[in-house]
Amino acid sequence: MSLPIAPKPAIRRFHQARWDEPVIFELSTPGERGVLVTPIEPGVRDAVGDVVADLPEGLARRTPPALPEMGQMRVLKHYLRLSQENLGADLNVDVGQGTCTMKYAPKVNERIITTPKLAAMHPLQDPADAQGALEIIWRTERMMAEISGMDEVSLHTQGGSAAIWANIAMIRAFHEANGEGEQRREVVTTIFSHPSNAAAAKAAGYDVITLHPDADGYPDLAALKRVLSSRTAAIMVTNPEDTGIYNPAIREWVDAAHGVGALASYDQANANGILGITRARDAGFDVCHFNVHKTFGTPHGSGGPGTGANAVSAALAPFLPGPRVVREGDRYSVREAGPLSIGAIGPFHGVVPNIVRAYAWIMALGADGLRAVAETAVLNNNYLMKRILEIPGASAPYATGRRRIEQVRYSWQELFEQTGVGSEEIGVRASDFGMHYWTSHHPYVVPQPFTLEPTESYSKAELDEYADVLAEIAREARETPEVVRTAPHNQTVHHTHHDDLDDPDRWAITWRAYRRKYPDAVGA
Amino acid sequence: MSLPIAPKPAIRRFHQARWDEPVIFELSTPGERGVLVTPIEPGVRDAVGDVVADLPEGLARRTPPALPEMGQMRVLKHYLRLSQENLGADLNVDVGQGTCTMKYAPKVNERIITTPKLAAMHPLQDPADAQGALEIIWRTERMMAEISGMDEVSLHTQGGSAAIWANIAMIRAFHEANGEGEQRREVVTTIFSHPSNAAAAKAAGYDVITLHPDADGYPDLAALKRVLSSRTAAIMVTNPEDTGIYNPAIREWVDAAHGVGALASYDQANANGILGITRARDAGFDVCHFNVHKTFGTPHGSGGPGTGANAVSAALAPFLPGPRVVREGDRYSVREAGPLSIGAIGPFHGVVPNIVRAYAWIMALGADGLRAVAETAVLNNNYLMKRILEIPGASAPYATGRRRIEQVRYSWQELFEQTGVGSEEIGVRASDFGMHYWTSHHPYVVPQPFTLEPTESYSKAELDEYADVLAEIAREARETPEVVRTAPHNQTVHHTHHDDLDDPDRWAITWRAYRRKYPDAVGA
Amino acid sequence: MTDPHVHPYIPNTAPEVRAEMLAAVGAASVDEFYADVPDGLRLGRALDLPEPFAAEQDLERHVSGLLARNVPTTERLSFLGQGTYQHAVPAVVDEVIGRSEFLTAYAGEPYEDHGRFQALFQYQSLMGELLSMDVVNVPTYDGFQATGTALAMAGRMTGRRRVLVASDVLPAKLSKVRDYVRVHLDLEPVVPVDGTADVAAVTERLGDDVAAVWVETPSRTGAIEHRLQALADAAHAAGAVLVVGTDPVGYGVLTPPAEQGADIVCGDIQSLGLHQWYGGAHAGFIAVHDDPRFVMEMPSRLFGLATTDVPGEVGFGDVAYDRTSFAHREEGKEWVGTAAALWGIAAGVHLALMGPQGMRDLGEVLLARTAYAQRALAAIPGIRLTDGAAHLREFAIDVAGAGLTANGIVDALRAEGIEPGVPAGEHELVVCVTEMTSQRDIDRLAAAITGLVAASAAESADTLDTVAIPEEHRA
Amino acid sequence: MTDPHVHPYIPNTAPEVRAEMLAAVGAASVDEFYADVPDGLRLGRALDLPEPFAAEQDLERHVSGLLARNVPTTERLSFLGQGTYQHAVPAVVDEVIGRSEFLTAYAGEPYEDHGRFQALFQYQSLMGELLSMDVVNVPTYDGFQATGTALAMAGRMTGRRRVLVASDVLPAKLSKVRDYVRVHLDLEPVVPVDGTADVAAVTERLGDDVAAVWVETPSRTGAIEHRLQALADAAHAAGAVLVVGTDPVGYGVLTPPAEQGADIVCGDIQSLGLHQWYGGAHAGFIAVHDDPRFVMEMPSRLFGLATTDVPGEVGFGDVAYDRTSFAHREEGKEWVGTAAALWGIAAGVHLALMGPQGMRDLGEVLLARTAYAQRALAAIPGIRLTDGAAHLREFAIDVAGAGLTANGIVDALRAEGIEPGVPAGEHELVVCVTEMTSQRDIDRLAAAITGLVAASAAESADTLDTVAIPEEHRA
Ligand SMILES: Cc1ncc(COP(=O)(O)O)c(C=O)c1O
Ligand SMILES: Cc1ncc(COP(=O)(O)O)c(C=O)c1O
Repeated sequence: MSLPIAPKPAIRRFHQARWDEPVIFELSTPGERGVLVTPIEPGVRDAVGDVVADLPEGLARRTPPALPEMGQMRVLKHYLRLSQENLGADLNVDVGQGTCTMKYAPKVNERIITTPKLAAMHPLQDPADAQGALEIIWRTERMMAEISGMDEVSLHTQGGSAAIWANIAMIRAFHEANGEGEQRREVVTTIFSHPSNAAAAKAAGYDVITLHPDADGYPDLAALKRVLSSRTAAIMVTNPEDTGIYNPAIREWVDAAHGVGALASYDQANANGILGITRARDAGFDVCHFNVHKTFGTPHGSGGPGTGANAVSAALAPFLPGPRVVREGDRYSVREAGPLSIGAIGPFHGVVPNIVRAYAWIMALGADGLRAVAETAVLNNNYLMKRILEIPGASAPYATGRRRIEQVRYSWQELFEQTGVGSEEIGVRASDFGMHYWTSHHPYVVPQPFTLEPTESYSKAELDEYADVLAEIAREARETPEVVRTAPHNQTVHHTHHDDLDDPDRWAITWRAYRRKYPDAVGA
Repeated sequence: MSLPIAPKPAIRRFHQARWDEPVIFELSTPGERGVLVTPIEPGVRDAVGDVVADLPEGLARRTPPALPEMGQMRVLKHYLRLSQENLGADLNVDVGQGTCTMKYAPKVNERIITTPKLAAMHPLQDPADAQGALEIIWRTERMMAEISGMDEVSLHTQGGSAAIWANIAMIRAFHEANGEGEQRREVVTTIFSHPSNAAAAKAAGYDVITLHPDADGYPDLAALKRVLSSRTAAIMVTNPEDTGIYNPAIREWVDAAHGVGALASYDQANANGILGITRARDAGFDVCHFNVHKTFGTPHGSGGPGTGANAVSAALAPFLPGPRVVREGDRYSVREAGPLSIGAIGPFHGVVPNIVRAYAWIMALGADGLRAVAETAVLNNNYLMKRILEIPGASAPYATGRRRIEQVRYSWQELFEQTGVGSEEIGVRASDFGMHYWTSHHPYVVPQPFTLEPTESYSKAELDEYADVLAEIAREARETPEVVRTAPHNQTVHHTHHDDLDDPDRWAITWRAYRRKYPDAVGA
Repeated sequence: MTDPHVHPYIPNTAPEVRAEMLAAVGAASVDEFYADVPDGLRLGRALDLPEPFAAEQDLERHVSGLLARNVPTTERLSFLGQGTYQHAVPAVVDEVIGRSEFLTAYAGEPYEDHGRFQALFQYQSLMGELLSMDVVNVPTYDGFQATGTALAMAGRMTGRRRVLVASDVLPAKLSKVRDYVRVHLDLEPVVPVDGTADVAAVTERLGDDVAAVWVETPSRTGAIEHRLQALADAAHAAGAVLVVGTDPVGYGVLTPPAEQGADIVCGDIQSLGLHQWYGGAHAGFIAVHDDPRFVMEMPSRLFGLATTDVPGEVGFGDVAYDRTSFAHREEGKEWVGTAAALWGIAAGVHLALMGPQGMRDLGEVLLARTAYAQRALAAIPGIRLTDGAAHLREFAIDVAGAGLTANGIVDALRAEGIEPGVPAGEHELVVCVTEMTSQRDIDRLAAAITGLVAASAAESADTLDTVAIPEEHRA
Repeated sequence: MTDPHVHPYIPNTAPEVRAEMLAAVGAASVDEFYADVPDGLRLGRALDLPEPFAAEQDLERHVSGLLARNVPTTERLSFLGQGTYQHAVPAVVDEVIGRSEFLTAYAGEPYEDHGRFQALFQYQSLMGELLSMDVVNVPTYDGFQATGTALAMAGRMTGRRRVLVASDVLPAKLSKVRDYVRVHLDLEPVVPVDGTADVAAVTERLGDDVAAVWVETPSRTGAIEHRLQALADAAHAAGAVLVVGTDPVGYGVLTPPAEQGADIVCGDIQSLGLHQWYGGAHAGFIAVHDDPRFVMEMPSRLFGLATTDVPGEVGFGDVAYDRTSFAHREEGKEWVGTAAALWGIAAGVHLALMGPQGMRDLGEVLLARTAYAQRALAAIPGIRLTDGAAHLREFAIDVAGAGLTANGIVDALRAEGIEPGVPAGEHELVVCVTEMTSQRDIDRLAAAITGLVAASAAESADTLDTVAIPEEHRA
């Protein structure tokens, strides 16, 4: 064959890197060192003697920990190989993780934070030495306040679910401060709100009431009114819900809650579709949070650290976690939590590198840019929905014929009925094309669900590629279902057997447990 | 199947990442932007008007360059995908690039240089503002002087071949300064010295005489003496040669050259095996160079920038390139090249980030560490040689039964005679196992050659893995030669047709040339 | 977006594409997509935000300019600890967690995210070796959360409410833990003696309503608990769970709590390869024995080994996923979500680099420098150590005898570029040393405080002069 | 290595492995491997090097401590150019070239190093678009080398010796090029007029012994050559090659030399996405038309497109490898070796990010700021521009009329944290502005120089006072 190069086929011929690396313990060689520790100075040694021998009885470790012994390059190589065996948003068309799709985390923000001026700051340093950090925290809080419409903001939490916990913790403290702590024992949420709302409320001691949508998939106001009472502490809802449907009666929901003396808490973890369009305050909410790692472009770090921005009305402000950054003139300082505060929700000021990234992200976009984010996210979502609904066997239950905001919960029910190939199998097969794919939280209210959320970050060509891949898999499900069922084929590893993972006698959560449970295993 | 996990097979089941990315121009979408340029201030625009319209006739570009238009994340994604389709020393057991094998380039050195304190330095800044950079250059020169035994060092060149050019340029200047420029028109080298010695000498205007080794593969002193004369400008030799054989008569070679008034230039690009053992000065050389990117742990950057360290005797010092860093008391300053200097060999002080990396590398090891580098490199090499020679069909021509220094040029001649599978095919197949493999410089004096150089960086287990892979391919050559011949199978791309590359009518060195030559090609 | 606003982060702001997409979905404008958002809820104006910096170079100059106002510990001499520690971070750690593939990944499956699963399984396993425990979670947010959850687990397992807090705990940690568990558990402090737990008092307070004994080692002031086994025995005798909050940094030399009867070991991994980040790099571990009663109470994800269709391939998956709120909403254990996986990967790389010898050397240098600093400061007239326990990394000094206050020392030494420690009372200063603190650094601190003490002595002598001796009696 | 010395960079220093390997090869000690190194050549002592820092934290502190003595352009106001330029480097560029896979790769085959081949083919192609040329090399060391080689190519192609140097060239570049080609070529300067080439004089000197006309645009002082086509026509009429040395940064707005008759275009790509690195980040490009007479004279590697066994797969390989010294030692063209590939990858990423609009915007902002700076400085009494040509990024001022010297200005302004430019003669100062230099920056420079001029005027008035007026005549 000679030039020119033939056209590429419609679908990318992907294969993920496969290094077949063993578990790191199998790479150990006695005596190798990965990094050396600074030596104890002779002067110190002379002064203190053998500190290990001098430890109180029983405190000196007898057998060294069985960590691997490896040269530095081998450790590096092992982890670089593993990294190639991982998709990040930077590598794939990462629209298949809705409700948690990753947008672009700009590289310039990585460069900005990579400086001792941030990484080598101790949180208890003289505030005079931390004016840059404090000012950025303060400014970011103020910008989040404007974006949410709320009065005060805390950036302390390290994830969306932690922020939801902070929401319910503040609500609990509020009712207690009002003497209604004992009385208000219920929290109302909806089945298409993120499960952490239900779970955090339960962890905070509340009984959880979960509402299902009306026939059209809209949150059911009448159902809400039926369950609200003087026992209600709060409603905790996501909007748009996981279906991508915006609750047009959200103001009425909030009013109804307020009507019984309950508070209204808004999980707007993912506010991509509504930035600059509508705000928590506009619907009357008392408290809300953003996932900074979803809405404000900080990277997701393989599952954290994230950052939650808790925004509250003035009435709730005294309950925010501490310490707080305060501005006096053009100086910034730190104030301990006040008497009503729920106290520390974590160490110090939250995930500071993320706060700086988020600050930079907002400052790269401004008001117009944020609005462009929202408009493009919904445009992308509705475009992708059109492409998906063209695939025979795919549907978008509820709110038929209506637009969605930033994501859609789809269903392969029809395809499943026709072929027996289900959504989870399709998801595994999608990895063969270099794509992530996620079904839904449990329970699967939408049958054979999948949830796509394009955000603003992916180009039309990429959305088309994603849709093409799903169309191809749907075709395979009809024509060559075995290919789907036995997937993956082009992946780092092959079909994995998960039956050991639920059996306490057989699971292996660490290498040492594995070696103990399977003494005859090779390498063990 | 359930736990435990079965033993891994002897050979890693590798597959390189395959993203099937098009050429970047095919990813263009009109209107997308990758990065924005800072705007012209209104005040500037008011003052200067339309600068483009005001350009002299014909100077304003009429049609914009047909660069792709892409969002930032898509550019990033494209290049990250390409990066996964590349092996670096950090990823593979990179012992198959002898004579140019890559050792470990420590990550801490990347962290050290990644600071505006180095990256944002302009070379013409006030030397008072550049004391750190100047001191590191000065110290590195001094350390290289000690390591080579020579008197003065320049770190200006950006590669080993550039350093060889600097060597011959200095030699030429030296003879000219002595009035012998016209007379000395010949340079002598050996066939197992790096080809850049011959090529640079030719480029400098010399006739090149290339000597072959004696029957045992040792450099042939008698042959040298036969060609030396008053026309000889220099001998330019590598030692140990590409075969890994150290010339035991190297002192006699140098003396013989000196005997006819010629200079002796030592290509010790790769001094891995002899650091702290023996030095250029000890054998009487006038000039030598190190490849800092081979011997001193700087990364190879996909083919540069490297750094050459040219080290010379006092007699040659006046000919070193300029400018020079000089120390006065504890201050460092810059002195322009003197009258005998060959002048600038490149801009300013050379590849400064590499100089800092090399400084850090030496300072991490010290004299004992450098000696450990050498001893371990030769131990690794002789160990690997043992493993390779156990493979039926492999041999190490010359110096039979003797040890080698840091590398060996092997031969598959026997295997080739038995199977018809040659070294280049084996090299392609090696990539299926995640390994680089290099044959030899041309001409192939050793038939069906391959050259391995383990350096000090790879563990015994890794050397074993490399040997196991070659043994496996040798087995395949006998048992399933088609597998080798049609390789690669587990690679980013498949067997590639290189016939267009030598035909001016068909080659395509840029995308625009491709589109012009193949107007019907898709994407073109 | 009234005006076309093409932004590098938002490819489909390119006008042609935008128009094409609108046409494809049959929408006249983006506004149609917001049909469900009532007019009354629309903001109806632009957000009031600062002017942005669209050009990367301008953005960088702005934010870096703000950060340039920070003066980090690399430019100060810092003895600050109390939750965040200045340890050496090997460059390889940063390299690995800076890889796009790890940094920007989220929640893929064990196929396309095999690397993440393996890296986190290895983190669990490496921590398991360090702690001598068979089960370690994918990290939760921080050591505060880990401790709150560990106690909540004990509460659920025992169905009891009382928790005996046997050690001195960081106030912020106590605040978080208390608020976290207060619906389910009551925390009762049992005042320590000479820095460590009062075993007798704890034993006395134990009863069949005690869910857990909570020990912190090192304690708030760095004291190492040396009677864990006795505490464990007492707790177990009462049917209570021994929860040990700890910093894993010392277990290259120290006996891990699991070998002295701990049931749940928890804490923070910031010391294992994470920079200080102004307190912004914490992650919590919870370790238990391989006992399903404990494991099934853990809310975090747990990655486990699995086989695949291909012999010898190492596969992974979620262990006992049904525990989680992902699977069962409020019926799961607490909740799970985005936590601190990247820091877990970092800690794993760090432990792999350190190896047994590195962790041993580190532990030893920490013990030695701590002891050295204790001696150096206690040698200053009027300054004494607050307890006689063995200490790791932190210890408290009482400066009352020198006529100084903790805040006074801090204020005075900050002027010299030294952060001498964290005040924990009028006269108590908690001083922290790590492997980054050299002998010279400690000597400098001691000299600076000695100078203060001398100055204060001189001053009080003066004061004595002027105050105690009436004018008429003076020479 | 008399003592066991286990180093993290050298795994097989681990004593057990070392012993095992020695045993495997049947050697009693490492010394056996050096049998061929005569005793007389053995160093026989340890190298005399400074004490190393084996612990990474100590190494980092040491080297970073040295670097901390640098005061970079981010902390100064810099108008320095003359070969190295302060341009914005998008973070994505650094991310890509920082990837281990690219950073540590060397010379793999088009299979396992497919990514490198594609990235460099794309670099060639992107440069080709910018320059309107069909062939671009994998970068050589720097613009100096590229120019030397370009002229050498012209010499080989024409078999002639004379080269007319029609522009003002940086002295260091001239030094390198002259030494590089002097065996084969003689460089003859033809003095420019008002900043650009004297076309008439060049034409007059042309003859059938002229191998090449060498034009630099922008010139040493940033002047843009505006009669390239006339020079090309004249050169071609004489059978000579037109070699244009240039900085590609302006070709978003400027007509590329290839469209005005250039045969070989060459220069440096430091301006395309590389940091300044104290002058340590240069790479040279050589571009020609797709004419084998030219292509076959190029010494560098050239990557070309190729098909594979699989339709639609994009393959790569070396074009005309037989040209190279790798293939034919001294019979190849000059030589090839490790050059500057990584910087080429960087420049490719940079051009892809910039796109046509970015390069246009950049060119425009450079022209505008240059013009603004010219006006601002020329408006200062006694200061004038040295020529009337259009300038890109750099221009020279003559400060004689203000009674100042170039060095005097530099010394005075450095004290204020300003690097005002590079002296190029007693009274000539070459000033450089880029997109990193804001209007405010330029105004600050102008104000500072205005201040100097005023001071000097005042001083010379003073001097006039003190010198011209004899003591006895003064009031
Ligand atoms: C709507 C919503 N709420 C809450 C969460 C939980 O956030 P996190 O994963 O940060 O805990 C998510 C993301 O998963 C979400 O999409
Ligand atoms: C012995 C020897 N000399 C010279 C060179 C050329 O060095 P470079 O590739 O840096 O030009 C090499 C490496 O290829 C080499 O091994």
